[in-house]
Amino acid sequence: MPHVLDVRGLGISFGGLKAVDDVSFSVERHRITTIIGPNGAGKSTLFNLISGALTPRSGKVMIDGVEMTRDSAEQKKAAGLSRSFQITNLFFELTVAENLRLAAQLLEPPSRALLPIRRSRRAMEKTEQMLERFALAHRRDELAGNLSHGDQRRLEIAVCLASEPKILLLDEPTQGMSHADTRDTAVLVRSLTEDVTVLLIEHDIGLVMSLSDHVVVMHQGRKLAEGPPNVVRSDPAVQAAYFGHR
Amino acid sequence: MLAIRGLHSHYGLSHIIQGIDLDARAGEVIGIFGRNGVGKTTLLKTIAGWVTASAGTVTLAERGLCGLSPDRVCHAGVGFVPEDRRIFPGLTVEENLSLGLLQVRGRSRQQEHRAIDAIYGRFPRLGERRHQLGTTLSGGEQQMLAMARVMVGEPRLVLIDEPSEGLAPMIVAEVFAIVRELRDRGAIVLLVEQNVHEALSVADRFHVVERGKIVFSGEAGVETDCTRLMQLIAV
Amino acid sequence: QAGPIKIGVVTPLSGTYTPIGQQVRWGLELAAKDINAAGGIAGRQTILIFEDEEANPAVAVQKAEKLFQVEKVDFLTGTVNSGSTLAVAQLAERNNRLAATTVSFADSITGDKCSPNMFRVNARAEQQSVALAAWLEKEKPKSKVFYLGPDYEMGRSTVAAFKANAEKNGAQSMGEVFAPLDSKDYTQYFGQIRAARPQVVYTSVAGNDTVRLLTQLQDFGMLSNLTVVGASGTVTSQNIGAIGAAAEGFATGVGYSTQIDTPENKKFVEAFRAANKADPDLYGADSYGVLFAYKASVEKTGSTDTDKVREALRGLTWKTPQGDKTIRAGDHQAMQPMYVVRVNKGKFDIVTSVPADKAIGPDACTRF
Amino acid sequence: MLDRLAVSMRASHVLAFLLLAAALGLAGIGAALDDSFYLRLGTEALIFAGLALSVDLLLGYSGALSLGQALYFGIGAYVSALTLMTFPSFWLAMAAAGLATLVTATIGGLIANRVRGVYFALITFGMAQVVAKVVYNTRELGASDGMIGIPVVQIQFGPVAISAGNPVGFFLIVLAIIMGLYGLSAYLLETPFGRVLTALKANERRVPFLGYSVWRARMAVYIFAGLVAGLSGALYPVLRGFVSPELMFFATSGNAVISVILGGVGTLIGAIYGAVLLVILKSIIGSWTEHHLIVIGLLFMLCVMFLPKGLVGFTRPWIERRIVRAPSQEVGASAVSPAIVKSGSVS
Amino acid sequence: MSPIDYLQFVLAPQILNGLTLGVAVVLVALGLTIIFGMLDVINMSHGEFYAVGAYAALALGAAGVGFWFLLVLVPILMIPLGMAAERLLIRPVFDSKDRHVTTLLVTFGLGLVVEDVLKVIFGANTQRPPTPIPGATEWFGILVPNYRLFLLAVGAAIIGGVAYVVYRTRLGAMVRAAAFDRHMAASLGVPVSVVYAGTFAFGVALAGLAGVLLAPIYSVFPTMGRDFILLAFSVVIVGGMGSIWGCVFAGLLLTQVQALASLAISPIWTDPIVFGTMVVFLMVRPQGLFGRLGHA
Ligand SMILES: Nc1ncnc2c1ncn2[C@@H]1O[C@H](COP(=O)(O)OP(=O)(O)OP(=O)(O)O)[C@@H](O)[C@H]1O
Ligand SMILES: Nc1ncnc2c1ncn2[C@@H]1O[C@H](COP(=O)(O)OP(=O)(O)OP(=O)(O)O)[C@@H](O)[C@H]1O
Ligand SMILES: CC(C)C[C@H](N)C(=O)O
Ligand SMILES: [Mg+2]
Ligand SMILES: [Mg+2]
Repeated sequence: MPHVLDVRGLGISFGGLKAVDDVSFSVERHRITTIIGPNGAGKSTLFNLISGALTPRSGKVMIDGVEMTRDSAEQKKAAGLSRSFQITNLFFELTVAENLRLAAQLLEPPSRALLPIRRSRRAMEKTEQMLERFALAHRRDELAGNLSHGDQRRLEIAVCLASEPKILLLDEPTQGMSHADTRDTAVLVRSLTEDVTVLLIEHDIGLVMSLSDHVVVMHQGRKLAEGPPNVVRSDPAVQAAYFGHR
Repeated sequence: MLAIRGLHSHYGLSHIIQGIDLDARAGEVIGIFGRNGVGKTTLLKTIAGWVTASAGTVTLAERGLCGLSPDRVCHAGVGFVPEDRRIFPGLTVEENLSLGLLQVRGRSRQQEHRAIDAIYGRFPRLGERRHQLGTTLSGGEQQMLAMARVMVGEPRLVLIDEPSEGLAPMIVAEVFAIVRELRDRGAIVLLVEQNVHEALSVADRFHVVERGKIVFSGEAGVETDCTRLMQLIAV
Repeated sequence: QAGPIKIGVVTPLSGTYTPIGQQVRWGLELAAKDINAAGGIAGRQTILIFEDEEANPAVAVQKAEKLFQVEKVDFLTGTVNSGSTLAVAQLAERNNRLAATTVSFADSITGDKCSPNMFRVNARAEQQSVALAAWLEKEKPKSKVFYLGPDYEMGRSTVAAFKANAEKNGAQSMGEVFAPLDSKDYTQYFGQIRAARPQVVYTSVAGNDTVRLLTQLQDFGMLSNLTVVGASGTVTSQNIGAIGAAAEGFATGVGYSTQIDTPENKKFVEAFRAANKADPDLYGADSYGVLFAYKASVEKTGSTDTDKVREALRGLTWKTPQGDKTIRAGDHQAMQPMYVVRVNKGKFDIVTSVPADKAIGPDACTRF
Repeated sequence: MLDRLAVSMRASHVLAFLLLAAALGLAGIGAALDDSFYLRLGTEALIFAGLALSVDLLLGYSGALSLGQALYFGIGAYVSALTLMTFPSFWLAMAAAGLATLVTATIGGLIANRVRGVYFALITFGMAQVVAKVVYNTRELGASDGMIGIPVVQIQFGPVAISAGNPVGFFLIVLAIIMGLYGLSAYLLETPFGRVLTALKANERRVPFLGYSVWRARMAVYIFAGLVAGLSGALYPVLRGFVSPELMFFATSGNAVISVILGGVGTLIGAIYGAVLLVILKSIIGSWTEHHLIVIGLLFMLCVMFLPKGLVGFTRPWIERRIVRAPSQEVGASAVSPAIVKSGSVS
Repeated sequence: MSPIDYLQFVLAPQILNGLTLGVAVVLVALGLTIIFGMLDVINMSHGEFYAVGAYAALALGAAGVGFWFLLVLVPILMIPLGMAAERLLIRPVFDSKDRHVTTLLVTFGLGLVVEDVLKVIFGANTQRPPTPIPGATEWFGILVPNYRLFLLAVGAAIIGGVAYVVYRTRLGAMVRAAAFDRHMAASLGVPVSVVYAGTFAFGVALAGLAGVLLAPIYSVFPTMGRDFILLAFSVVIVGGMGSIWGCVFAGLLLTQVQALASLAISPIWTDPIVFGTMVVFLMVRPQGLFGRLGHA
């Protein structure tokens, strides 16, 4: 069986800057793979390349063995890839429930697109389920833009999950979350792996160590190291580039 | 030097800040902790003048700040690093930085250049990218820029909202080094952080906010206070 | 029936054509005053009801319908745009009322798009051209003419009419160009004009456009060896002040001039000046006259009934400050003596005239 | 379960029914008094309301400001006029106009949907300007004089026929068509597809990552809006018996935008109220003073400044509250209660 | 006609005349692009401010104020007008979500009012101030009026000055920052209210200056504001909003397109061609020639 996500020699540059440079790695099904690296290493850019927000200059992106390098974001989404954003990217003028339902609508067959929305039962149920699961039910009719930062971050993940993706790309999901929420999110992400393959960007090193099955380290656009968490952590090059001398 | 008395503020009908009292002396770092949505950001925004206080006073060095427009608040010596960084799109890194110079009036061009160069010395990466649009920086770079923008001025009170958010450990250390540096310059720092452990390493004292009120205050160095803090914020 | 006679006026009171609408209004108001002072139309007072057509046929039609159906006006006039006039003519037919234009030039209004319910009391493009072309032939025989018209139907119609008449008289056409309405810079056509080396430029641009065209021609030193002639709306009292010296020597064929040396005209000009602090131009005079045509025909038939008044208007001859006008029954176009006037020291001098029957041109209306 | 948009749309429907009732009342009174001007003015207002509706579909839902919607209105009008002059059938004219606008709106959409925001506004403006000028210069289409002589047709409904010249009859037909278009638009927004449109307005860049093609959604709504404008435009020559290039000019597009703002952006029914109001207002103020530009100009300014959500946006929340009836949650209380994350609830 | 003659008497003057029209358009577009690009406000009343400038020049000129003095006086008089308009009309709707739409409508309304007020005060007829610099200069058989040469020179100087202020001073950055994010800019010490009012007034003053300069060539009448505005908007778009150099380049380009199309094809098709050019530009390079996407 092919890897659920395969990245081969991916690269892009902005002006003279090689933001992502010849990066390759594979993601195992139902595992959590984490990408770490200093700020500006190119992690988010890599996500942009994989998810179709940017078109790579070179290299390939394969989902379930099918090459989808140049496919648009919605095509990749249709292939089961969902992503969150580092800087909260929600429908701020819509309510929490509407945000979720928009995402969940994808679960409905396209033939329902022109039927009254009330008929989209599955999307409605999924919305309710997500509201419950992310403890947002009491704010369901609040505009997303009026939520506090931490609540928005939770909603961001919920929106990604509402469409039941196969692959979930989370860009610093716990950023701005309180301790309790961070812990809960960790539990959540772990629980997801039954149905979903997770690719994570995280700076919370405790979380990375406890959560990841596999870690990819990026530095200045390139892949610096790759391996199980504790192996990577003790790599001297990673130490120097990422953790700093303390 | 900083005195906040009975501060209240609202978003429309929602009563967010419900009576906050807080004091700080020059050169103190005050941690503000609390769960999501309790009003930490709103507290800072109220001080900065983005949200109008509905009651209470904020006094910095004998000067009342309540009711002033944000630019007046800035000129009274308040620097603000908001949670979403708010880098100006369409402005280069250097232009973003140079706006920070406005806080201090009457500096010569040369002094201003020196202030900017000092920042590039501290954050070489910003120097490298000085002509790039500010919003194309990575998350960490943007955070540095947001802090640097305040540092080119001469703030007496710096409000920092979740600065370590999204930063690699190395940079987090750097950010807290900056906080220390601000303190050493004699500024008061109000630091909102989720990263409590790191924050406690720079803070002198801290307050825990819940539902718009301070429910607990403690000293960073006191073990029992810290334990209580962890209980309060980690459910 | 008793009560006043209502005349509807749909004319541009805002936008680019405001100055024309203003003359229309002044002319009609003066006429109504004079008529009412003399006992009204068949003993009934005349009142005018104005509506702004914003130089937009769609608005004109809506306003005209209001005047016909809500105000129940007996007669409608005032349209300036040829497009508005044509649309209002159709509306008049559908409402079985009569209307007249005092401004529109386009030959089609009393030509291939003529309407039994529309009359024109001003000179159409053809009439203006006949007199002017004849004069031009005398003044500058076999001259080389360049045509510059505004790019819409009135412009095309005037250029075509003058061209045909001038060529009949032996002039040579050196080229033509149509400039969009409200052109900012006519200098972009000067290349073409220069290249054609004409002796005469015929133009039918109007209003602000003329100011720009003539002053720019002057700035570029092109007026010195060029005779500029044009349609009657090109230089009028509304823009002659702004054109200044650049207007000197401009000649046009027109149905009206303040210089017409008759007691009626002297009286009219004086009254007009006193009322409006401005000279009447052809629009003011033609609009003044139209009410007297209506008065004459209503008094002749003794009613305001559409069919009866139409019959009375067809072939009617009546007195105006411009002299006697006669409405040709075949196409509802008024015949009138045409004058060639030329600007001399900022005033129009009459240089020659053509009798009404010589100027009118063929009847091209086949609808009635 | 009702969501916010559904509640709002219901409130719009209430207003739509009020309008319908008022219109029917007017038709009754008009018929009794044998009025034709006000009925025909009302008909014209409804026709322009159709144009405004199409602007609101774009602006209010997908967030795209079209400054050239009169293009499709004009194309509909000209095609309908040409059809009526060769073959005087109302339904054929409507069909031809609909088809023509479908085709042209597809082409226009391919051009305009390459850009967004202000650029979209300007590109639509530019396209309308180009086509309007071409029509203005084309003698076969009557050029600047427009075309007159469009016959008064009989509108066939099976065995019955109503003359387009019958003020009440034609008013009711136009009312039915425009309210039908409103209903269709409102229905569309109540579908999942419609919700994607609202998402476009809220945050277009996020939409592809939810799995929806932004381009397709924008094209679909653009073409649909073009069709609504075209069908409305097709009614114009039937009413007035002529067409002129002014129907495509910026003033026409601009009036439609103003109607939408006046009525309330994104309410659909607001566009209709706004257009009706604007047509009537212009007619009244125009007769009242020649300085109507001052009055209208001041009115715009005051309206935008003091009724930023438009007339409907201003009244609708009141109706919404009556629809929901159930006590709305206390915003004040919930906002301050901290986000309670039930421990373990997420696992 | 020989090719040389064609070049000398037709093509060369055509290009030169296109150039003066280009400078005129740029002068009007300059204020527009500043307000549009920096404040993200679409000022539909810009043309009417241009008209106000022209009428002010006319009236003051008739009262005996010299042309050179007018060049300074009128823009200065326009500043309070611009400030008042900003304060009373723009400010209240500036923070609405659809700033583009609301400001467009408010200023559109203002334009209508101003146009009608000018008509009430000055009458509907066209007027024209005397040409301040009479005479013409001949080069290789091409005659160019001196005032047009003067316009070229002054236009270049004004453009240079404006570009300096926007690009070379911190003022430009302050204005852009305030436009993007009012709160953050204020918290860095940018006096946001002053900046908004100042920028708007600056744009208005430029419109007034254009009015003074162009009145002798294009004459003065109440609806003159509609004259340049469409072309000026196209120029702003093609050049990229807020970009001074883009505005200059696009202004000269579009007027040359117009001049040459009028010669090569037909004047009646120049409007479709110019607007068609704009549409094509928008399709290919929506951010404009010099503009940046996301800038507005
Ligand atoms: N659109 C762009 N134009 C120019 N440079 C860009 C652009 N996007 C990203 N970059 C640069 O590419 C580099 C990688 O950025 P990226 O956002 O991928 O970093 P990151 O690893 O996600 O960092 P962080 O952890 O801080 O979020 C950075 O130096 C950034 O400045
Ligand atoms: N613009 C707004 N309008 C209405 N309510 C708002 C607005 N902004 C924030 N709120 C509400 O005010 C409360 C406090 O928000 P605030 O952003 O101050 O929380 P916080 O303590 O900073 O949380 P976090 O840790 O998640 O950033 C929240 O309930 C939030 O939903
Ligand atoms: C402007 C006027 C002199 C002529 C008018 N526009 C017409 O179409 O006939
Ligand atoms: Mg990142
Ligand atoms: Mg916060």
